[in-house]
Amino acid sequence: MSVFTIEAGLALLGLALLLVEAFKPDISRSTLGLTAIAGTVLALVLLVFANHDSASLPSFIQPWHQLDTLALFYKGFALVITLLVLWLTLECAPYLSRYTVDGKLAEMFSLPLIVCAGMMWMASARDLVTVFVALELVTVSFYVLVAFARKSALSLEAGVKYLILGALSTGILVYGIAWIYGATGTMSFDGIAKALANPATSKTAALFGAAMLLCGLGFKVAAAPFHMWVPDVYQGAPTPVTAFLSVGSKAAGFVVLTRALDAFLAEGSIIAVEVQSLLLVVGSLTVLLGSLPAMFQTSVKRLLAYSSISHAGYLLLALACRESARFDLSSGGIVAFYLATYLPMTVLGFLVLGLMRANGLGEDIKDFAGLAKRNPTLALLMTISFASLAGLPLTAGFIGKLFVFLGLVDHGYWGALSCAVIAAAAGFYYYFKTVLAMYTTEGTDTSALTISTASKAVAGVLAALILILGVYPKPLQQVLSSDQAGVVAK
Amino acid sequence: MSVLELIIALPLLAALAIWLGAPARAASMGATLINLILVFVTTIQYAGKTGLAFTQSRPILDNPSLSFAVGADGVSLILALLTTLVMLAAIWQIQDRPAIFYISSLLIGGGALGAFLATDVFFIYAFHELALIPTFLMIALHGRADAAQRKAVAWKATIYLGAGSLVLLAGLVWLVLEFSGGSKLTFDLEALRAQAALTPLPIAKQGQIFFVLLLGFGSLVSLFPFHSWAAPAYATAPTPVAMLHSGVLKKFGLYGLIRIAMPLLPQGVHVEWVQNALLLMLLGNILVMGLVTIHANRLDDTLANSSVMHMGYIFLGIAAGSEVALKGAVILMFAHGVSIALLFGLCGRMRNQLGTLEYSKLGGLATHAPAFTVLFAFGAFASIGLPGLTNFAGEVMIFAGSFTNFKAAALSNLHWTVFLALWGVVMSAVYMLRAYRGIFHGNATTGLFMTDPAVSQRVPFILLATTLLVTGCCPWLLLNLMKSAL
Amino acid sequence: MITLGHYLVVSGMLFALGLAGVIARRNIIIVYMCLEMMLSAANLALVGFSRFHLVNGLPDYTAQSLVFFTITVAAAEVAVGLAIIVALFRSKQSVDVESVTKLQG
Amino acid sequence: MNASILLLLPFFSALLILLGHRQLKGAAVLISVGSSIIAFLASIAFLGADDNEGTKMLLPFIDVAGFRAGIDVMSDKQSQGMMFIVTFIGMLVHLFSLGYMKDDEAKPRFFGSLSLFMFSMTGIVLAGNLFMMFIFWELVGLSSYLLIGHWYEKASAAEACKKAFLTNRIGDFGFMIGILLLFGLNNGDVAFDNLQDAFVQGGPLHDAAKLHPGLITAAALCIFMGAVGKSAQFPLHVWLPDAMEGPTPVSALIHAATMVAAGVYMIVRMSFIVTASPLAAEIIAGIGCFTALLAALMATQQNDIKRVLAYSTLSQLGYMVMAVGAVAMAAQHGHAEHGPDPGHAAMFHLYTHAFFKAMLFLGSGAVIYACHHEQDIWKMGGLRKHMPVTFWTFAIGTLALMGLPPLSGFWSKEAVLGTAYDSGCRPLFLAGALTAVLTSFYMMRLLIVAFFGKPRSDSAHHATEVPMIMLLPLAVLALFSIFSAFDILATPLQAMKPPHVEGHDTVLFASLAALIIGAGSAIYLYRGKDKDPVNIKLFANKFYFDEMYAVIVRVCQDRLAWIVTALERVFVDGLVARLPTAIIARLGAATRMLQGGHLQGYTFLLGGGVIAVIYLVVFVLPHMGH
Repeated sequence: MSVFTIEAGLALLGLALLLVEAFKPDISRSTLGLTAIAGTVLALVLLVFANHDSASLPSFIQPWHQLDTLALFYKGFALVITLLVLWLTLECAPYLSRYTVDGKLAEMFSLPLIVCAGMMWMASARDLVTVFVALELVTVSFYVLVAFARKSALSLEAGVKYLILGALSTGILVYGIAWIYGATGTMSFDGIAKALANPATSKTAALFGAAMLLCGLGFKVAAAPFHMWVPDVYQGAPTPVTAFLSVGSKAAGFVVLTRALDAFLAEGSIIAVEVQSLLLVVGSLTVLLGSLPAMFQTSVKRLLAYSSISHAGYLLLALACRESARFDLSSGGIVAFYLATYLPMTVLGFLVLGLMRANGLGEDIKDFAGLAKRNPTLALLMTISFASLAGLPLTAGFIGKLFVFLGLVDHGYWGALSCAVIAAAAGFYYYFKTVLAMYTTEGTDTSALTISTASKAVAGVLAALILILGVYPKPLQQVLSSDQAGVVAK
Repeated sequence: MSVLELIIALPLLAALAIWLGAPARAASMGATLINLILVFVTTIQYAGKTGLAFTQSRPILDNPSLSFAVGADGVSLILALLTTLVMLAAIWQIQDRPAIFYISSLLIGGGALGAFLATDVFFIYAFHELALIPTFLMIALHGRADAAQRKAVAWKATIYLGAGSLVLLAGLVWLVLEFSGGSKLTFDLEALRAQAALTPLPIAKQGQIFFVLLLGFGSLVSLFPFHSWAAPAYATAPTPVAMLHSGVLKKFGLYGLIRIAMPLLPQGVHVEWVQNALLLMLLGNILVMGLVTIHANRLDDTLANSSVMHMGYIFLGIAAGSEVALKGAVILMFAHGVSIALLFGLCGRMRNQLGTLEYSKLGGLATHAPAFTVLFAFGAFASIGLPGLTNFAGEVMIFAGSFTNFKAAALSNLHWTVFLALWGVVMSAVYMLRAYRGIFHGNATTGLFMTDPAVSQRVPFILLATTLLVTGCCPWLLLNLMKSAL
Repeated sequence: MITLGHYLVVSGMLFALGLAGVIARRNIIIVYMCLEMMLSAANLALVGFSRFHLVNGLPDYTAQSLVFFTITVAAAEVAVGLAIIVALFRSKQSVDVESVTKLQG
Repeated sequence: MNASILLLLPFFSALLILLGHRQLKGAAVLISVGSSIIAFLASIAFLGADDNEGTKMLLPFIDVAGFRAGIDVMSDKQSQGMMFIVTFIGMLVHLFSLGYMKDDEAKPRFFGSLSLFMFSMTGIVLAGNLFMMFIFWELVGLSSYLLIGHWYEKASAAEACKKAFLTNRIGDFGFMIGILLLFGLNNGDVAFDNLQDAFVQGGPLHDAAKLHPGLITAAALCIFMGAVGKSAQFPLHVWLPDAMEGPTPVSALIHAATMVAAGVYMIVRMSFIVTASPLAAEIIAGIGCFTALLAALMATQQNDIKRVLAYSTLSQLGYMVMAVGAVAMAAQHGHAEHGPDPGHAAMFHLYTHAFFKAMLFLGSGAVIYACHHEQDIWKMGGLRKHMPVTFWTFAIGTLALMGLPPLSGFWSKEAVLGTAYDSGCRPLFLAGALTAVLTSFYMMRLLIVAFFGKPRSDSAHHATEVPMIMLLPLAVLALFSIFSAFDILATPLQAMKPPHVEGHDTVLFASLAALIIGAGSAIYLYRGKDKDPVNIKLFANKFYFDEMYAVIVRVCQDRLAWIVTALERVFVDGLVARLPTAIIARLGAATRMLQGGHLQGYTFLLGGGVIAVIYLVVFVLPHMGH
């Protein structure tokens, strides 16, 4: 079975679920949800056993689709995050449905499948057309998801902001693609790399196109100064969607960025120096603009949004450190590694947030007051998540940061390094502010919180993953470096 | 499986067990006692050996190669001994406190043990951080001051130490990259050492890296001017945390300098500008903080500031960089750890009983609490550097070690610093005796009333005081563990 | 003779106009229209580049295929976008950009 | 073997008693007294030990490559003689204390501290190298602290013990610097005999003295600073009078006979370095002489019986120090050699002084005990009749101190004045002679006021002779005060009696004249007086040294500490901690302003960002010339 079939099947399942809900409105949401989850699980299983050879793809698709380690990794990644989001949606369904039209949630289960298919395509994209189409599939679906809780003014506002800014970024992206095409005469990454190695190619046009393209992609991954949408949208969107945006959408953006940069920074590229410098500047700016405002946040959800920006900054800095001579992983591999560690910690954070919402609590830091008394398990989970986000050693988050630091020092990017250090120090402050609130301040309400066993199990797995990856990251590294195409490993 | 792994794991497992519902006091006391015995036996087994022993390595990442590697030599065993001793005392003296006191003490101690016994730079660093978190939490949660103030104190410590450890991380990363030769990145200390011996770095570069490491490690040890977190943190921290952090965990930075920076960058500290900078900073510790300590009028302030001040002497040993001075620094680390833990333990007890530590409100306690007084005297005179207690041996070795290379018979900055540092010894006598006079001497009827602790509650302090006396009278017991050159 | 330059200038002007509109206009519908204009600018550039990039004497159609996709995507965006804007109007009775400023800081 | 008994017996006794005195109760006293007697017997055996045994290692203490600070026992004439003085007087004081401290509640603690003192003092005497000397140097400081502060509930005692410890610490500060300098110069070897060897032609210190005379002088003066602290020389003399707050037996043992003499003992041990540096020798002689004169002047106007004796001790210690410096000066000027060892005169005076001064203190203790802890001599009087034995012993001590021939003090004082005469420095000799006049004066004054005339208070009226256990030590010491300078005692006791030098008629005449003038004027002035006919405020107030030092401490320490603390809070904390955090916080607040929630603002920033990026990438970066 080819991987492409799985993706197509997933999209079809999404469509089917939409139709089912449309024609059979009384179908219960747990049926829908569980079907979607089952579909994702099945896709995941199939992905593992599918033929991982590019040659197995249908021949008409092969020029646009590739199956390298990176692609397969991101496909799996997309499936896992979709699975978690679906499950979180199911968990949050009771209170989410209060904010939707007629209390329906069908799209919340079907659209993620389509988004997932889009992300999986994106991971395999070999040219800018595919990138654009897949990216838009994801983005447009997200417009709907973000604004889904229409009765909530915040969700609607988030939807509008995401819509306008997202569309703006799309415009910039396409314009950039146009100029890259104009400069290089091709849409495929391989071709672009080849054309850029040719000194005859117009450097200015290529730089212009690349800059626009990177701005468009920068928007998707929340790079400064294109990050302004992130706090507002993350805060307003329903929690599962925020988690999806924060992990899935960002990962998708980064896989594209990795591919594009592999082309722009390929051996002999005429624009390599400029692009790399741009990445450094943008990355440094992003860690700072993510971390500094985060110190003053009172809403945990918004805080996580800023944290997400800051992490995007670290990822950009990792990408900026090309040819990081001495690790097994290329910068793309490091980004993939970082994202793999970023997934459990972020999802765990949003999971706890969602569970709190499900228990009728708010999302402000003050709502976390006294949590350790009310539910020690929840508090511990949140602590693990935040410790990892802050990048404390023995958690997964530290290894990712360590790679970034290694790369920056190796290249002697001291300015970027100091920005990263300042941001990480500020990170200690805002993450622990929340943790401290959970343990110190007595909440007004001290009644115990109950959470379902299944939630506990999922959260426990995520927490265990954080800790295990923190002390034993080798398996993940092996996955990322057992590469055939030579893209990930050097 | 190495016995060291067991030593590291035991406290952490005990903490986990308590969290899952095991009886806190029994579990933590049991684990700590067993650990003390284990460390003691291991130390005895090590006696006479040189180099690393009890090694074990489990790779966790390939390239950059990280591994959970443990191993012990004299220096790490001395510090492990210190850790387990202070842990036992700190846990023993906890009375009627919630389980989190035990858990945090176990975590701090376990983290410190991990940091001292690991031989992979990654884990050395990681275990230290593990131990820091409960420290912050405990200051913020159960500190002495009112909620706002103790939180402010905890924040200050968190940000300072957080920033410091990030600088440190940058320095360590730099170090690893410089020594990893081109092909394979490794964090293994032994491999790095081998590489450093094979191809030493250019001296100027050694100086630069050393300086970054000095800033990183230094701010963890409250090196002037990166010290202002320490005094309030110790004055505010709950007793076991103050004992463990000031006594044990703070030694990590010094351990790191001796264990990582000095062997890999042997010329680093001798680069002129680095040494001058270090000398200036440590003079700040000794003279400025000495005067600040003299100004203190509460016991907890005095102890907290004195603990910052005394770090200057250990840094002096590092600045001197000679064999004798470095070994002296290790001895002084041990000595200071035991003495300050003893003092903080007693100070905590006084605060519980009396409610205040201001000298103006105290006096004449020697009459009511003679045993307590004797125990306190051990700590106080140890920190004054009285011969017969361990601190003296360390200090005198550091001073002498600064003069072992007096070849040109010319006084360098180092030597002048030693003279000024010696004046610091006078200052520490001033404030310690002032404290002793204020609390224990004087008319017994004017001060607040306090009795001796029950015999069972004296045990932890007796343990520490005995350690000071035994290793103070027989410092060769510790020195014999450090037969190999540092 | 109309060269690639002419197309690109027009496309650039369109793009700049669109961007200016997005930044300056307060009515969300008009903002949305400006966004569509930016996409059109990109399309014009694509077609222009495609027309002047001859492969074997023929224009390169890869870029033009992207134009079709862009048009489709724009349509989809408009469908979703208008739905959201309508929902906004329903709840706020306004489509002014200043009606959505609750999320901030 | 002997040495280990001498060293370890009091150590274990002290440890046992100090840590377990409440469990031991009465047994503590027995242990302490018993150990002091055994130590005395051991020291007699030690006296007979071979002179040339040299240095022997007892324990390695610290022994790493490049640094050795072992417990090394030095066995020579000087240590053997000193050991006898220490253990002998120590034993007598232990016995005396049995009576004197009979009713004290904290008797076990007292005896424990005494044992600790015996241990530490033994260590100083036996020390074979400078580091060991320093170790025990500090430990005597501790025992002195504990003993002065024995009655710590009394504020004055608590302050006095602190003062004593801190003043000594200042001296030790210099001492340690001196040790380190020698350690560095002599390549890490600070054993006394090796140091001395290093001064011979070709030795490292000999070379250093040629190449860096300043360093050798500095080392000598720094070493001497230790002696200044311990032997209470000017300007660190202020602690000794205050130390009289301790029980009187302690004053006799520690603050008269032995510990304060340790400074002299040490500087005699190191006299070779004094000889090597002319400047140091002059300064040492000068300070000794100055202290002697200053203290004698102060003593003339004191009314507390113990304080008179304390200033007298200061004065006599000044004599000893002067003698060391003077001999060195004489040697440098090529004058007559005073035997092979330049320290003989000082050690000899130390030896005789120990007996009669201990006796005087114990005598004053007996008086105080009898007068119910009255110490003001103007409230005594007529004690001669009430306490005849005490009176006679006290009188013998006084006369010995005044230097009446043929009592022991005469011989040693003459030797000291002889060195001053030989030094070639006339003022030194004149000041020494003047001190001798004053000594006779104030001692005679003390004797007359306290023991003659009528009782001037009830307590003096009802005073009775003290018990036998206290009289016995007095009597024994009185015998020694008389006879110790004679060869019959001095030779077996290894006293370093300098050979008699002919042709010192001036010295002989001066000391006799001083005796007559001093005693005569005191008798003339004080016979039958009820209150002091002389009133010199400057002397009575000890030249206002205490007040001066209080100001110095207040300004240079407390005020400075206050200023530094404020600066540390404001600048260090401000610059290193508060300013960066404030900047980052301000930045955070500023960046947060970007996030105003206005869609137009966002689009503007986004558009602006794109333009900025393009400008940067297309127009800036390519021209930066990487």
